[in-house]
Amino acid sequence: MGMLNLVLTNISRKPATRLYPFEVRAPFKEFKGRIVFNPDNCILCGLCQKKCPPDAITVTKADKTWELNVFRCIMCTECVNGCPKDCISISNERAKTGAKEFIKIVVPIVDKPKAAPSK
Amino acid sequence: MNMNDILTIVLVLIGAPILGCLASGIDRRITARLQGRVGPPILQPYYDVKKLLSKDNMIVNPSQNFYVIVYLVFIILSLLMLVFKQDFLMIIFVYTVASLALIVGGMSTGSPYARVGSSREIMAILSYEPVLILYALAIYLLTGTFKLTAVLDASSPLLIYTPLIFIAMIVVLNIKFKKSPFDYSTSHHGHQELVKGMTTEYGGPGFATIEIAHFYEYVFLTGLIFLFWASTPIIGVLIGILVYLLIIVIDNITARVYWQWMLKLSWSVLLIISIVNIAYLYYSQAKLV
Amino acid sequence: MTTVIPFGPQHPVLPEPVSLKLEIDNDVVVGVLPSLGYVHRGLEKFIDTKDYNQTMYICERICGICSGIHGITYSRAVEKLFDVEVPERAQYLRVINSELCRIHSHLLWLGLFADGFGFESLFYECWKYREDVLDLLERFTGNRVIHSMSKVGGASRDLTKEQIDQILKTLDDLEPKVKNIEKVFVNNYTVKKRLVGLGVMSKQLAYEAGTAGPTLRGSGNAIDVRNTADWDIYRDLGFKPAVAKEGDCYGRTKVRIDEIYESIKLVRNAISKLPNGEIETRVKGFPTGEAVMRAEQPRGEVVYYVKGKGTKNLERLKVRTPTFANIPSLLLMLPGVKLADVPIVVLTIDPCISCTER
Amino acid sequence: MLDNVIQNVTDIKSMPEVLKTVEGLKNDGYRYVTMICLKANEGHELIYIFEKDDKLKHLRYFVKPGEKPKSVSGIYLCALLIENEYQDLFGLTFEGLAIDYKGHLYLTPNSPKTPLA
Amino acid sequence: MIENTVMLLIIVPLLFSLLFVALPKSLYKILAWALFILGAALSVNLVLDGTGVVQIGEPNFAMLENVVLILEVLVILFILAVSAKYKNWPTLGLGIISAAIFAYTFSNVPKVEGASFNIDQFSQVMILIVNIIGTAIILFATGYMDQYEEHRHLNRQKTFYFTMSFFLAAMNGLVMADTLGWLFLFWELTTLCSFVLISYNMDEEGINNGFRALALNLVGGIALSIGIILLATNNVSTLSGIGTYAGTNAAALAAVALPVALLCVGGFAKSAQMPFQSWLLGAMVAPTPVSALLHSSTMVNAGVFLVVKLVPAYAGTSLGTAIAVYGSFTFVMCSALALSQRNAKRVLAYSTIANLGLIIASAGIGTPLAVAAAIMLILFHAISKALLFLCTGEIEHTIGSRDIEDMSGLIKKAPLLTTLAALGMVSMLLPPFGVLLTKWVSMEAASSNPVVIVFLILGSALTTVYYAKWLGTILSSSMDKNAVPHKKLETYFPLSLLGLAIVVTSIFVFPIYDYFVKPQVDILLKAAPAISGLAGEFTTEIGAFTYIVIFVVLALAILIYLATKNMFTPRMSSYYMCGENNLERDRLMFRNGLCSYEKSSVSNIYLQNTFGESKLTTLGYAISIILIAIALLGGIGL
Amino acid sequence: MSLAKSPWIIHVNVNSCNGCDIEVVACLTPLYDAERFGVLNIGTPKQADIMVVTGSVNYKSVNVLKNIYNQIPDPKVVLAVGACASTGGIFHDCYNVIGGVDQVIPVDAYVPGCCPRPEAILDGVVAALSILEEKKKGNIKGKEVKLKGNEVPSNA
Ligand code: NFV
Ligand code: SF4
Ligand code: SF4
Ligand code: SF4
Repeated sequence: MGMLNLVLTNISRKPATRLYPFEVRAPFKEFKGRIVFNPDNCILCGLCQKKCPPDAITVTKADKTWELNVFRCIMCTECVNGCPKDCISISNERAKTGAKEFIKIVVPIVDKPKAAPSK
Repeated sequence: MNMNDILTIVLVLIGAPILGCLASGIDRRITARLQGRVGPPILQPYYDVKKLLSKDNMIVNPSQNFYVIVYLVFIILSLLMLVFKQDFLMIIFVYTVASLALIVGGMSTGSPYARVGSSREIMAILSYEPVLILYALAIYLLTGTFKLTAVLDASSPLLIYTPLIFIAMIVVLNIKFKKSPFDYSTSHHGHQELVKGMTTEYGGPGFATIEIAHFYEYVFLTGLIFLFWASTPIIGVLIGILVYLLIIVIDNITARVYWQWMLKLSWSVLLIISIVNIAYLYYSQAKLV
Repeated sequence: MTTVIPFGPQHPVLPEPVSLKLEIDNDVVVGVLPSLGYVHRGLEKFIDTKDYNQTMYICERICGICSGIHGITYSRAVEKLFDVEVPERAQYLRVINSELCRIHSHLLWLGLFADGFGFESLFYECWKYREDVLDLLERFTGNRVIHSMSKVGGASRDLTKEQIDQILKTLDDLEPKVKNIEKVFVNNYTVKKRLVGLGVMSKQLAYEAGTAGPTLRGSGNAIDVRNTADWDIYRDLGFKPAVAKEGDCYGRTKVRIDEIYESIKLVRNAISKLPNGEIETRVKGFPTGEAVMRAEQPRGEVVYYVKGKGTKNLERLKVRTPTFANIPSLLLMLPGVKLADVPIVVLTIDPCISCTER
Repeated sequence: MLDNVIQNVTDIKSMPEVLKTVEGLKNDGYRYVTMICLKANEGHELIYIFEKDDKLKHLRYFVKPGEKPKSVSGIYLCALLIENEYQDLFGLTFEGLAIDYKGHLYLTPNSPKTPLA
Repeated sequence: MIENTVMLLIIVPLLFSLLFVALPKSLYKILAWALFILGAALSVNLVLDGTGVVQIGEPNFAMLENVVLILEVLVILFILAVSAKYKNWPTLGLGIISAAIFAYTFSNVPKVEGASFNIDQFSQVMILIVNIIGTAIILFATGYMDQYEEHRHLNRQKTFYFTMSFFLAAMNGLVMADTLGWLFLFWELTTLCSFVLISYNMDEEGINNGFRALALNLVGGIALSIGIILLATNNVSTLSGIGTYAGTNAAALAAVALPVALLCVGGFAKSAQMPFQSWLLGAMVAPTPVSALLHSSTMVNAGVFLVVKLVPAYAGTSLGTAIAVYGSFTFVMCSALALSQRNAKRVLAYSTIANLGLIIASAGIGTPLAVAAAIMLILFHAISKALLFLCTGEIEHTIGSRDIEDMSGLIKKAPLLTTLAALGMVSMLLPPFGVLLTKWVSMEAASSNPVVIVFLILGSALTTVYYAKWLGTILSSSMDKNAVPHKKLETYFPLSLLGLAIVVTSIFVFPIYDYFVKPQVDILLKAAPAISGLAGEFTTEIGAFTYIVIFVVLALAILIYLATKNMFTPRMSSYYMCGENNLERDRLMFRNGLCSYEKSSVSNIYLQNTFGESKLTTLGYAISIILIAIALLGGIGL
Repeated sequence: MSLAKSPWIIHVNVNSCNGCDIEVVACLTPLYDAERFGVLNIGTPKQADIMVVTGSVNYKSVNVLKNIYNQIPDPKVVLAVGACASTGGIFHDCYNVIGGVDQVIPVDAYVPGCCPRPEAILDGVVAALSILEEKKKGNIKGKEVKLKGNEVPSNA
């Protein structure tokens, strides 16, 4: 009879279903959704690459690129904590589903204009 | 065979699957609601069948689809015989052909899961067939003939003479719908030890045939319940719907049990109450008028 | 002629690649041969290339269901190598995380178990309640199932006041809901028909077979690592192991349901006693020595063995997971049950193959 | 090596003695927890872990290269998985296993052989 | 005309039995074909000759009567000798009793003047069965026995064919004889043939089972002869006379009740009804053609033939009810017993007993409808069962086993054989085939008796189950294709003939009913059932069996299948084995934990615990003996 | 449209840590209720349209993956769920790991995350639907992937 009660309560109430994708629940602010990289301060030190457990980040000094394999990242935030320049942050938005092409984010690091000393 | 009959046949051929499809859609919808979900659209079974028909015909045995066709046509035949008020005993035998065709179809694929499922389904026959025939016997005793004409023409309902058989028939329907607690030979979703049981190796059009046959079967089985109050069709239909709903609820409040348990239940409880009912009919000499 | 059928690895009853070869005679199982290796990744070798901090993430991914406690136990094992004392607040946070994990794992199991005996709506009911716990965990740690809350030296996330209130509120809601499903598991006729007297192990047998967790406690052995000297927080929180005498599937189910209540109680107590302060001590240097650390996972006792040799990598990491200890008991329980009972018996040890094979 | 971290270790020299001790432990009501295998000086080191009343007890045995240790699965059935595992991973051969997977517990013919050895 | 046919029907098989002895093995095939053609021609001829009574008067009678006498003495001597030789004391005892009764009859019972053969429609049906199916079976045997003997290192084919054709003669005599004394002789002769053929292998098992058959049939024979003696005191000496006599008045009806009951007990023993069923099961050690000929389609039918012929003497009486209950009890009991069997021949044996029980039950009910059902069931059952037995024999030669479980995948190995076997099984339990039609008729007829109908309902559900298991097993495609059997004409001709006969008789069921059954029921009960056969329906007063529609639908299903077969790009695939199989290897193999491939297999459910043979048999003995006692006591008039 | 309205999935766990599996199962439970789109978790590949793979592939499960893939009738779509299935994830250079699922069978869509949220998996299923439709229209068949070399153990 326990179950009868339960199912009858269920049918008398609104379904518990979250109607995703028609109604999207706002993600919790604590949620570790995806890595956001801000190339501005990056010094290509490669610390993030070294810290990343699944080797999702590749920093190539020669080409001056910072590359993230989104489909390998496990959202552990090691890189976020490890970056000396706080270039990497985490957003509570999910990485998008996709086909193979979207798998990597390659960010070229533009040379910054030489700072104060030259002045 | 006159124009009218042909029209009826066409109507049944087209109408029954629509009804059955709706019924199964509603079933899924209600089940979902009972589980606190939204559930699929009502027409989901139709989409499913349409999709299955558009898929490749993957088979393990060249003749496996023959059996499901036999299953389909014999289900249709038994439904038609019901509609044409034929001999009830005969309807049951024809219906057995259909059930057996599905079982043999399952076994013919040779897959171990299908074979275990089929042998469990054979045991299901052992448990529901006697009840069905006793139901037929009750009709004979009440009307003096096995032809359904008498039941359908009578002015008083069958149910008042056969309450116990009615109860037994609800369980039989539960078995035939393959719903929990009796979904041991194949379950609607595949979460059981036998994967999809009898239908494990069926896919695409073959499986679509089985689904369509299920639609007819739904109507046929509900028709058997309808007979209990055929004197006032509206009540008969209502009872049919109620029993259907009851079965859906039972499906959701019970775990799957063993076929052994079902066999025990049917040969002890169901058979006994049906026989008691029959005995009452013998000795009271009640007649349906 | 007996029936020989494969059960798994890809089998709809279990989302996991449990694989058994079943020999059946007259609908009764007479022989079983488990087949393993479908989830063997080789994580114990992996530590060669990852440092001991990164290894925490690997240990968490031994299994996605019990990952939180894996991470915590690993951290504690390495802390033992370093001989550091973790701040008390971090310890309490770890307990809260562990127990929330346990609730989610047990609800998950109850659901899968219900599905195992064909009770779909009960399955859905359990998983519906579980989502509440997952929401809590998500807000607490930032992820639904793999939490990465612990790290060597402490915790990486702290609880805010708001989150604490949320946790307490959700648990208050959850308790009556669990009571509801408990009624079904304990009283429903068909459920009892399936569970009572199935897969019986006597107290002695369960003990000797080396089983762990609810499988062991379901047979009347009050053995729970949360009770031990290793970690006294639990005793401070007033922990009592849940035990059932039956020794069958029914008993093991009851143990798990009781553990949900126990965990709810522990979380509440831990929150009420939650001390203020730091959540992390900085760990410096490289691990040396060897240590054994045990902890109670939802499925039973996990044993971590770590050995460091003074480099940033560990030299050896060995995890003995509860399912690893419980699988041999299947060899004892399965013979003699019906084919239809195989999924149930397999599920009552709450098998976790990814834990087993790592 | 900081032996103080794991306590209660008994070193055992010969295989028969291991079996005898294990037998004795079983009679004393110990539970088999697990066995650790380590590479050491060309051979392997086995650490058997037992438990009773929340106390762990460790037996340490050194397997010389080429030696075939005896299985304790005859005494504790539950030892069979871990022993099979070490057959796979370290290439050891245990004699007298209750179920011998012959190195195919985890690994198949196409996977790397004895990865931890 | 008819006299000649009757005589030829007895003499031709006798002649052939001598020919089989005289001619070498190499000619057996030709002989069998000749016998088949002659038998078929003669039996058809008999049907064309119409019905009638053949009186044998002086001077032939005296001569023949002496022959009969000598033969009876020989029979008894043979029994005594053989049972003494094998030291089988129970049989010896029964033989001595028989001898005593014979001596008593010889000295005390008044002699009859002349004898008669009564050819009615029922006899015609039986003659058709015996001489078409029976000779077809002998034909089949010529393709079967070589391999059979080879396996068992035997060389007794002369005995075999001699006995088989001798049996045909005896059986022909049995179904035509009207004089009870002659009938008794033929009766005992068939028993002897059965004994010889059961012990054909000459091993211990065969001989023991042969003696069991002999002993139990002697019990039946003794009951029969006592019945005959009792009837003689009422001046009844012919089979047809019993009905006539019983029909005169109520007192006469009561007077013949006990002898009729005794005759029925004789029939029960011959038909291996409970509690005599064990001899038929034992008889399964004989070569399969023997089982097909004697133990399913002809000799065991002699028992029910007798019981049905006696219908006028008990229809509507309490004896009739007792017989009906008894028959239906055997039906349900043996169907239940068949459930736990996995030896195909034992399944068939139980199924045979069950169906004979159904015939007896129908006869016991005694309404015109029921009696019609009984007669039709004899015909349809004989055809289907003969086919099934022969198929089992051939299957055994193909796969080397008669275990149902070993037959899985047979359809891949021997498609035609499997199809025929499947047809046989389907015809036993599904519409639109004859057996089901008659089962349906008897159910409708039995619905006036609550006990009988409940038994029939349970029995028919059980029947479905055990045949469905077997059917599914042979049709499952799990064996790989190898060892396609060599197709021999003399093997497949009888099989196909029987298969064809099933379909044809089922389609033409109404003409058959109209021509053979209806007049016969009229003769027996002076009333014919109100059955019409319009529009492909078999309509009784309480229902209708629409067999033509079902044939049409079946044909439709085949058509749809053929039409849609290639519509949806068929693609062969491997089995779902949880992902652990490999298409290139045996399709039923899967990889096990030890990383090697292993074959999966599935066996059916046999419910040995619930429907175990020993438990049920004991129960069956008890209840059936009680029922027989009731029938006899009812006969005495208590 | 018919395929898009009734995608039946078969869930194959090849080498996953369960994290992704339980999220796949969670998709079907009331809170996410994938059955709204007609999704059924069907037991047998013979009736499936979408193969949902979780976990990286290892040397033992590669056979399973290939066999199940071959047993799904066309048109079919493979959805790789999670970091592991997509690229091998954190385990990508473990000794017993071959790599992402696409190393073995053709993959049509990927869901990132470790583990991905049920919403993400639903997105993946929806993405798979349009691919399914395309495949049906273009009559694109999946190639049969053969077991090769020592993946087939010589029988003992
Ligand atoms: N609880 C747990 Fe684990 C661990 N350790 C276990 O077998 O689940 Ni995946
Ligand atoms: S992101 Fe940060 S850690 Fe990585 S390379 Fe740039 S500066 Fe260094
Ligand atoms: S979050 Fe972790 S996995 Fe992702 S890029 Fe950063 S370190 Fe690598
Ligand atoms: S992606 Fe993450 S959660 Fe999913 S299987 Fe891999 S490790 Fe587990």
